[in-house]
Amino acid sequence: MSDAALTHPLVLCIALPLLGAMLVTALPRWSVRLGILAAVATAAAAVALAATVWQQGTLHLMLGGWDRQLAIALRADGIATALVLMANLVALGISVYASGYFHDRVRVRSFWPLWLLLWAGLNGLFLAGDLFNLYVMLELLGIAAAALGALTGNRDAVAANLRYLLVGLLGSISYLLGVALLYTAYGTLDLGLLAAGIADSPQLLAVNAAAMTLMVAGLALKAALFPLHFWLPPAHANAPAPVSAALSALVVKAVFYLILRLWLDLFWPITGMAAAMLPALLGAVAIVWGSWRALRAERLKLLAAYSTVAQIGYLFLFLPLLAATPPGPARDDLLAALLLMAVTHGFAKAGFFLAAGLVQTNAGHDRIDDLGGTAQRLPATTFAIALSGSALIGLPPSGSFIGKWLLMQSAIATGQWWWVIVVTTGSLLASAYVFRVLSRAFGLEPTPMRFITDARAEVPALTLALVSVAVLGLASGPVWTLLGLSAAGVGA
Amino acid sequence: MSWDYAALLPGAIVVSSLLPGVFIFLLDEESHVLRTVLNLFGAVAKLVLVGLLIYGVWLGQVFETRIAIAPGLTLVLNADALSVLFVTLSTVLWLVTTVYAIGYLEHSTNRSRFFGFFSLCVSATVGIALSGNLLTFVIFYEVLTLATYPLVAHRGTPEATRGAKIYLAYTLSGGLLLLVGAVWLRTLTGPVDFVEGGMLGDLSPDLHGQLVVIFALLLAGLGVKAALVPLHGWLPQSMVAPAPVSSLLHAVAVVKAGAFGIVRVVYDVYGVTLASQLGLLTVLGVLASFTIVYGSVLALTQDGLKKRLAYSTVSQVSYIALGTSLLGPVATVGGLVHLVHQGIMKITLFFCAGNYAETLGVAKVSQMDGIGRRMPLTTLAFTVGALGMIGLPPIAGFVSKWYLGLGGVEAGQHWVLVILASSTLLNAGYFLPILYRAWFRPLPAEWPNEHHFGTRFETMHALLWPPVITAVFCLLAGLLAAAPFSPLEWARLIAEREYGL
Amino acid sequence: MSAWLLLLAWVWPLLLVWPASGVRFRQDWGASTLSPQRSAVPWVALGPLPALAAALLVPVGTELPLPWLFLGTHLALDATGQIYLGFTALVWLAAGVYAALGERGGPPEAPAARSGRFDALFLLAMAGNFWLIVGADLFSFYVGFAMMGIASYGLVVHDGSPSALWAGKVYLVMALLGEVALFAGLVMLASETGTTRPALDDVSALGNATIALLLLGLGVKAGLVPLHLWLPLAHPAAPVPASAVLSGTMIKVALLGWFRFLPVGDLALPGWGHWLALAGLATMTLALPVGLVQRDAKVILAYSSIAKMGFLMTALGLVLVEPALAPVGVAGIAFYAAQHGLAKGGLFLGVGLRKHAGAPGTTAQAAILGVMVLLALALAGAPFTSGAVAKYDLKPVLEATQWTWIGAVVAVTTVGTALLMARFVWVAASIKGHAEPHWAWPLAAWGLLAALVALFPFAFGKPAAWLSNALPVGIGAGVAATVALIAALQPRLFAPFIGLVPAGDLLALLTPLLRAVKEMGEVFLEDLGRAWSRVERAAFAAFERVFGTPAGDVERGLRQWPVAGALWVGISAVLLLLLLAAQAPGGS
Amino acid sequence: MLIAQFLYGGAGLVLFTLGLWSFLVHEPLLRKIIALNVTGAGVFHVLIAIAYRGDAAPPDPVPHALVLTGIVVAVSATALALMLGARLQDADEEDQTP
Repeated sequence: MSDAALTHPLVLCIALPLLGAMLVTALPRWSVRLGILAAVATAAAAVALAATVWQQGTLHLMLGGWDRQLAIALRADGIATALVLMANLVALGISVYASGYFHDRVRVRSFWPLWLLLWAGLNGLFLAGDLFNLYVMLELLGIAAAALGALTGNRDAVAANLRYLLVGLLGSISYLLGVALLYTAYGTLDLGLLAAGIADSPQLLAVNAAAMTLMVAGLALKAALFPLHFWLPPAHANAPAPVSAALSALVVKAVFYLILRLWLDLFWPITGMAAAMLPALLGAVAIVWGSWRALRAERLKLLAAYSTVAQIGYLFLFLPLLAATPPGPARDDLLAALLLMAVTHGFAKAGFFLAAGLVQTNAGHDRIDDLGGTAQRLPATTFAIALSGSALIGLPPSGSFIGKWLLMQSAIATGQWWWVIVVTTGSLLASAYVFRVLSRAFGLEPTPMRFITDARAEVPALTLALVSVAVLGLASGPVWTLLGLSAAGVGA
Repeated sequence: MSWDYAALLPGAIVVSSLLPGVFIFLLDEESHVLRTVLNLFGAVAKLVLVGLLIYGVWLGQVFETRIAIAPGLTLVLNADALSVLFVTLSTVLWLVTTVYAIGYLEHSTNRSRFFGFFSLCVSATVGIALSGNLLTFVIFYEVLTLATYPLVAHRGTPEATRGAKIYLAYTLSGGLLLLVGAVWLRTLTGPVDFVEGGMLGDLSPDLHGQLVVIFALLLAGLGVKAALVPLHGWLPQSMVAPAPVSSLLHAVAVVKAGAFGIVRVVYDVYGVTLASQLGLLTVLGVLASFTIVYGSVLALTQDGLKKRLAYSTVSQVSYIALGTSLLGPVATVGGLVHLVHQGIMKITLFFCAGNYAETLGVAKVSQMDGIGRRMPLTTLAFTVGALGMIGLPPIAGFVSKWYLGLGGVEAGQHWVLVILASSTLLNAGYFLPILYRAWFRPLPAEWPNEHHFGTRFETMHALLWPPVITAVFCLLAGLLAAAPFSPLEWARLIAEREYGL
Repeated sequence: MSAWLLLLAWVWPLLLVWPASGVRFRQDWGASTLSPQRSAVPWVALGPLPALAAALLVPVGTELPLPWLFLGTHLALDATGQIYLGFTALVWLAAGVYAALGERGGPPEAPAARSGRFDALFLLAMAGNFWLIVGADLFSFYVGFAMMGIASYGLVVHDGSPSALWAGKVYLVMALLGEVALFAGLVMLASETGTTRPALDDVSALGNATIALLLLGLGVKAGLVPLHLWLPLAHPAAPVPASAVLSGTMIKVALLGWFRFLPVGDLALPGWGHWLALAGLATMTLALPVGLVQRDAKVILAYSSIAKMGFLMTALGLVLVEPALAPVGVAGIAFYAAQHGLAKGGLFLGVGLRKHAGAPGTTAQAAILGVMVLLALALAGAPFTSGAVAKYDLKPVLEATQWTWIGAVVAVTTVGTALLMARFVWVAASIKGHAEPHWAWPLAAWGLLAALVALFPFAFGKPAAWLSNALPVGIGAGVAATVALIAALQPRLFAPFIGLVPAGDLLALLTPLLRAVKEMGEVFLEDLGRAWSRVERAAFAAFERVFGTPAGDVERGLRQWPVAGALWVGISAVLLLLLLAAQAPGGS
Repeated sequence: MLIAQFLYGGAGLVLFTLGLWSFLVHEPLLRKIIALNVTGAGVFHVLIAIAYRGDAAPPDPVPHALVLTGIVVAVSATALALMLGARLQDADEEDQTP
C-alpha cells in the first residue's frame, strides 16, 4: 500500500508542490526554473488524478497505514476533482505568468516557495478527507496567502494582508473549536464517519449546531461572505497580480469548498431551509453590493476584487435551492451548476487579474479612467479582460451562463423566484463594471500593430479566459459526468 | 450525435465566418491582403454552404447540428424554411457588406479588430437564424450583442463610446429579460424547441397566466433589439458607428434578430392560435403599430441623414412584428417577407448614406441639394430604396405592404390599413424631401469634404457597387415577387407550414 | 405574337428612360458634375409607338398572362382598354414629339440637365400610364397609377419656379393621399373578392367602405370636388407637353379604374350612383364659373378639364344607378374621355405653340389660333365636332334617369362650357409669345392630333349626332359673343371679376388653416422635445452626481474590528438560532 | 475527575471568549496577536480536556496531536504577523521622516 501510495496522484498533488517548495528554498538561484518544473509536475499530477477519478469514481486513500480514525485520509470525489483540476490548471497559468512578472531578486526568491506552499495547501484542502488535515491545510493556505499578498511590500499591501492574516487566524481558530466539539461528541475526525454519526444522533443537536456555527462562521469569514468581506478588496487589490489571481480565483474558492463540504456532507441532516436562507441572503446582498462597489471602483484590481465578493455571493445562493430540491436529476443539475459557477469563476477571475496586472505594468497604474491608451495598445490583454469579463457577467457561451441558467431555473421551479431578481440585478451591474473597463479600449489612440505583444504574460491570461468562456460554456458535460461518478459521495 | 453531412452543414455555416474571424483577430494590422482574402473567403464559403442548404431544404432534407453543452441543455442548429429565409438574407448581405466595408475602411485604423468582430457578428446572426431551440437562440442573441458592441464603439470618439454604452445598456438588459423568460418557460415545459405551429398548445390552462408573463419578458427582451417603442432608444444613438456597421445593424443583424425572435416565439413557441387566445397578438399589434407611427414621426424631425434612416428603421422593422401579430397566413407572409425586403432596402439606404459621407462629407439632409447630379448612381440606388420604403410599387416594399394590409383585412383588423396609410404618408414625408433636394435643387458651390478616388465613377468601386446591387435586389424582389424562390414565395412556404396548410 | 405588344407598350418607354436621360456615370467627376447633353435622338417621341401599335393591332380580348411578374401580372386588352390605349398613345405621342423636338428645358442655369431629367420622368409617367391600361389585374393598375403619379411630380415642378414648387407640393400631397386611399380600397377589394383580377361578377359584392375608398382614391386623380385642389395649380405649372398629358390622359385613368373595380353594369348601386352623379354635377357647377374668371389660358383649360370630368362622373353615377345602361354608358364615357383627351391635349399643346412657334402676328400663329378655335369648339360640343358626337352617345344615359331636371342642368353646363371656351379663345388670342426655332415637327404632330379631333365625328359618330347639342352651344356662343362685344366696348366692366377666385379656389381658404395646423404641430413637437430634453438632462445630472463624485472608501467603517467582529458574532448567533429552531420540536 | 475535565474545558471556552473579545476590541497589533494566541490557547484547553478518557485509560493521542500542530501553526502565524507588523511600522516611520 504505502509504496504505491506515494506515487498515487492523490498524494502527488500535495507532495509535488511541497517538494518543489523545499527545492526552490534550497536552490534559490534556480527558483524560477524549479518552480515552473514543480508547477508542471503538479498540474500533470492533477490531470492524472482527474483521469483516474473519471475512470474509477471517487478515490479514497489512507496514508500512514493506520486505521480510518487516525490515518491521514485523502479523498477525491467529483466536486473535489473538478476543483482540483481547475485550481491546478489555473495555478499552472499563474506560474507561467509569474515567471516573467517579478524582476526583483528578493521577490523572485520569496515568491516561489510561498507560492508552492500555497498550492500544496490548496490541493490538500480539496483532497483531505478529515477535519484535522483540513484545518492544517486551511492554516497553510492562510499563512502562505497572506505572506504572498504582502509581497509587493508597500504599506497598503502589508496592512491589508496583515488584516487578512488575522482574519484568517480568527476563522481557523473558530473552525478548530468546532472541530474540537465534534471530536468530543463523536470521537472521530473522519468526514465519512462523522457524517454517519451526526445523521444518527439527533439528540446531540446543541453540539452539532454549535460546532457547525463555529466552523461555518469561521470559514465564512475566510470566504469573505458579505459583510465579512471587509478584508478582501484591499488585500486582493494590493497584492502582486499573480498573487491576486490566486487569492481571488483559488483561495477563496477553496474555503467555500470547505463550507460546502461541511454543509452538504456533514451537517446536512441538521441544516434546514431557514439556516440555508441566511447565507443565501447574505450572498444576495454580496452580489448587489459587491457588483455596485466594483462599478464604483477607481482601480482595475479593486474592481476585480469586489467582483470576487459578488461572485462568492452567487455560490451561497445555491444552499437554499439545494435544500428545497429532493435528490434526483434536478439536484444533480443544481450541484453541477454550482460547480460550474465556481470553476468558471476560477478561470475567469484568474485571467482577469493576470490581464489587469499586465495593464498595470504597462500603464504604470491601474486607474480605470486613464487606461485608454494601454487598453488599446494590448489587444490580447484586452481580449482576455473581455472574455473573462463576459464569464463574470454570465454571458453565453461561458460556463457561468449555464450555471446561472440552471440557478434561475431551479429558483423558479422551487418557488424561490426572488433569487432571479438578484441574479438579474447582479448580471446587469456586472455588465456595467466590465464594460466600463472595456469601453476604454475604444479610443483614438494609435492602432496596435499585432495581437500579442508579450506572449509569456498574455498567453496564460488569454488561455484562462478562453477556457472560462469557450470550453466550459460549450462542453460542460464532463462536470456532470464527474458528479455522477461520485453521486454517492455528495450530500444525498 | 452523428457527424454526417446533414448534421454538419448548419454548424459549418456558423463556423465558416467564425473561424476567419478568429484568424483575423490574430493578424497583424498591415496584413491587408491576407485579411481581405480571409474576409471574402468566409463570405463566399458561407454563401456556397447556404446554397447547399437551400438546395437540401428544397429537396426536403433535414439538417440538424446538435451539440450537448450540458445534460438537458443542447445547442441545436437546424434549418427550416424560416431559418433559410433569414440565413440567406444575412449571408448575401454579408458578402455585399464585406466588400463595402473593405472599401469603406480602406485607410482606417484598427482593421483587424473591426473585421474580426464583423465576422463574429455575422456568425452570431446566422446562429440566431439557425437556432433550433430557445436556449440556442438566447446564446447567439447575447453573442450578437457582444460582437456588435465593439463595432458600434469602433470609431473611438466620445460620441461613439457613448452610443456604444447606450446600445449595450439596452441590449444587455433586454437580453437578461429574454434569458429570464426562457429559463422560466423551460421550467414549465422542458427544452423549448422551435416547432412549426408552436409547442405550448398542450400546456394546462392553469399555466396560461404564467405564459402571459413569460411572453411579456420574452417580448421585452426581443423588443429591445427589434427597437419596439419604447425600447428603441439605442438605435438612433448607435448611428455613430461606421456606415457598414449601421447597415449591418439596421438591415441584417441586430434589429432583424429581434424581429426574427418575435416571429419565432409567436409561431414556433407559442403558436399563433395560443398566442391569439391569450390576447398576446393584440398587445404585439398595438405596440408594433404605435412604433410604426412614432418612429416615422420622429424621423420627420431629423436632419442627420443616418438618424433619419435610423428612426425609419424603428418604424419599418415593426412591420414584421405587425405581420406577426395578425392572425392568418397572409399577414404572416407580409411580416416575413418584410424581414427580407426591409433588409435589402435599408442596407441600400445606409450604403448610400455612407457613400455621401465618405465621398462628399455630406451627413445631413440639408446638405444634399443637387447631390443626384454629383453622385447619380448612388442617388438612384437611394431613390429606389426610399421609394421602396414608402411602399411604392413595383419595389419590394410594396409587396410587404400589400400582404400586411390584406392580412389585416382578412383578420378583420381593418385598422391595419390606417396604420399602413399613415406610415406610407409619413415615409413619403421624410423621404421625398430628400429626393427632391437630391434631384431638383441646384448643386452647392462646394461640398463639405470632397474626395476623389481616382476612378471614372462617382466614388470608389467598393463603395459604389454594393448599394447599386442591393438596389437592384429591391427592384427584383418586387418585380419578380411571384417568381419561384423569391422572398415572397419563401415567405408563403413558411406561412403555409406554420398554419399547417 | 401581337399579345407581346401589350408588354412592349409599357416596357419600351422604360427601356428608353436611360438613353433619354443622357446620364453618363463615367466621367471626370473632379472637373464637372452631371450635365447630360440632350441626345440627338428624340427618345421621348419614340416612347408611345408600341402602345399605339398595340391599340391598332392587338385584337380586343387578347390576353397575356405573366404570373411571374410582380405579384402575378395579367395583361389584357378589352374594348374600353383599346379606346383608352388609343387616345392615350396619341396624346403622349403628340406631347412626346413636342417635348423631344420643341420644348427647350427650364431656366438657364442648367437647361440641359433639367431636360434630361424631364425626359426620363416623362417616359416613366408614360410607361405607368400604358401599364395601367393594359393590365387587367389590380397590381398592374396600381403600379402604373403610382409610377405615373410620382413621376408626374417631377414634371409639375420642372421649371423650379416658386409657383411650380407650390403646385408640386399640393399635387404630391394629394396624389399620395389618393394613392393610400386607393391602396386601402384595392386591399379590401382583393380581400372581399378573393382575387386580384376581379371580373365583373367578382366585384358585385363590394362593401361600402371599399367603394368609398375607391371613389376617394381615384377621385383625387379625377378632380372630383373638393379633391380637385391640385389640378388647377399643377396643370398650368407643368411645361406644356406635361400639361397636355396630365389633362389629356392621366386624369382619365380614374374612370378606367372605376370601370374595372366598381360593379358597373352588374349591380345597381343607387346610393353610390346618385352620390357620384351629384358630386359630378357639383364639380361642374363649381369648375365652370371659377374657370371663367381666370387669367391664365392653361388655368382655364384646367378648370375645363375639371368640369368635363364632373360631367363624366355624373354619367358614371347614373350608370351605377341603372346597370342596364352600362353597355351604352361605358362605351359612351370612354369615347367621351377619348374625345376630351385628344381635344384637351391639343389645346394645351396649342397654348405652347402660341407662345413659341413663330413670331406673333405671322400666318403660322394665326393658323394655330384657328385650329385652337376648332379644338375649343369640339370641346364645347359644337355641332359637327367630336364633342357633339361624344355627347350624343351619352344621351340615353342622361335621359334614362328619374332625375328629369338633369337634362336642364346639363344644358346649362353646356352653355357654361361654351362660355368657358370662348373665354379661353379670348385669352389665347391675346398671348404674345416669342419665336423659337425648330417647330416643324411639333406643329406636324399637333396638326395630326387636331385633324383626328376634326375627323372624329365622321369616323365614329352617327350623322344624327352631328347636329345635336346645337341649341345650348348656340346659346353659349351667343352669350359669349354678347359678352365679348361688351367687353370689347367697355373693358373695365368685367375686369373686377377676373381673378376674383384664385387658381386652386378652395385651397386659398384652406392654406391658412393648414399653415396654422402645421405651426401648431411644430410648436407641439418643439415643446415635447424641450420637455424630453429636460428629463434627459435631469437624468444625466443625477447620473453625474452619482458617478461624477469619487466613490470614496465607504467600507472603512466596516473594516473597524469591533464593527466587523460584532457582525461576525451576530451572524454566527443568528445561524445558531436558525439551526436550533429548525430542529427544535415544533420547528419545521 | 470529570469535574476537572469540565472545568478545564470550560476555562478553555472562557479563554476563547476573552481572547476573542480582546482581539476585536483592542487596536494595537501586539495586543491583537496576543489575544489571538489566548483564543488559540482556549481551544487547546478544550482539546486537552477532551483527550482525558478516565484515569485508567491513556489519554486520547489525537487531540494531543491537534494541539501540537495547532501550536506550531500559531507560532508560525504569530511570526508572520509580527514580521508584517514590523514592516508596517517601518513604512509608517518612513512616511513620517521623509
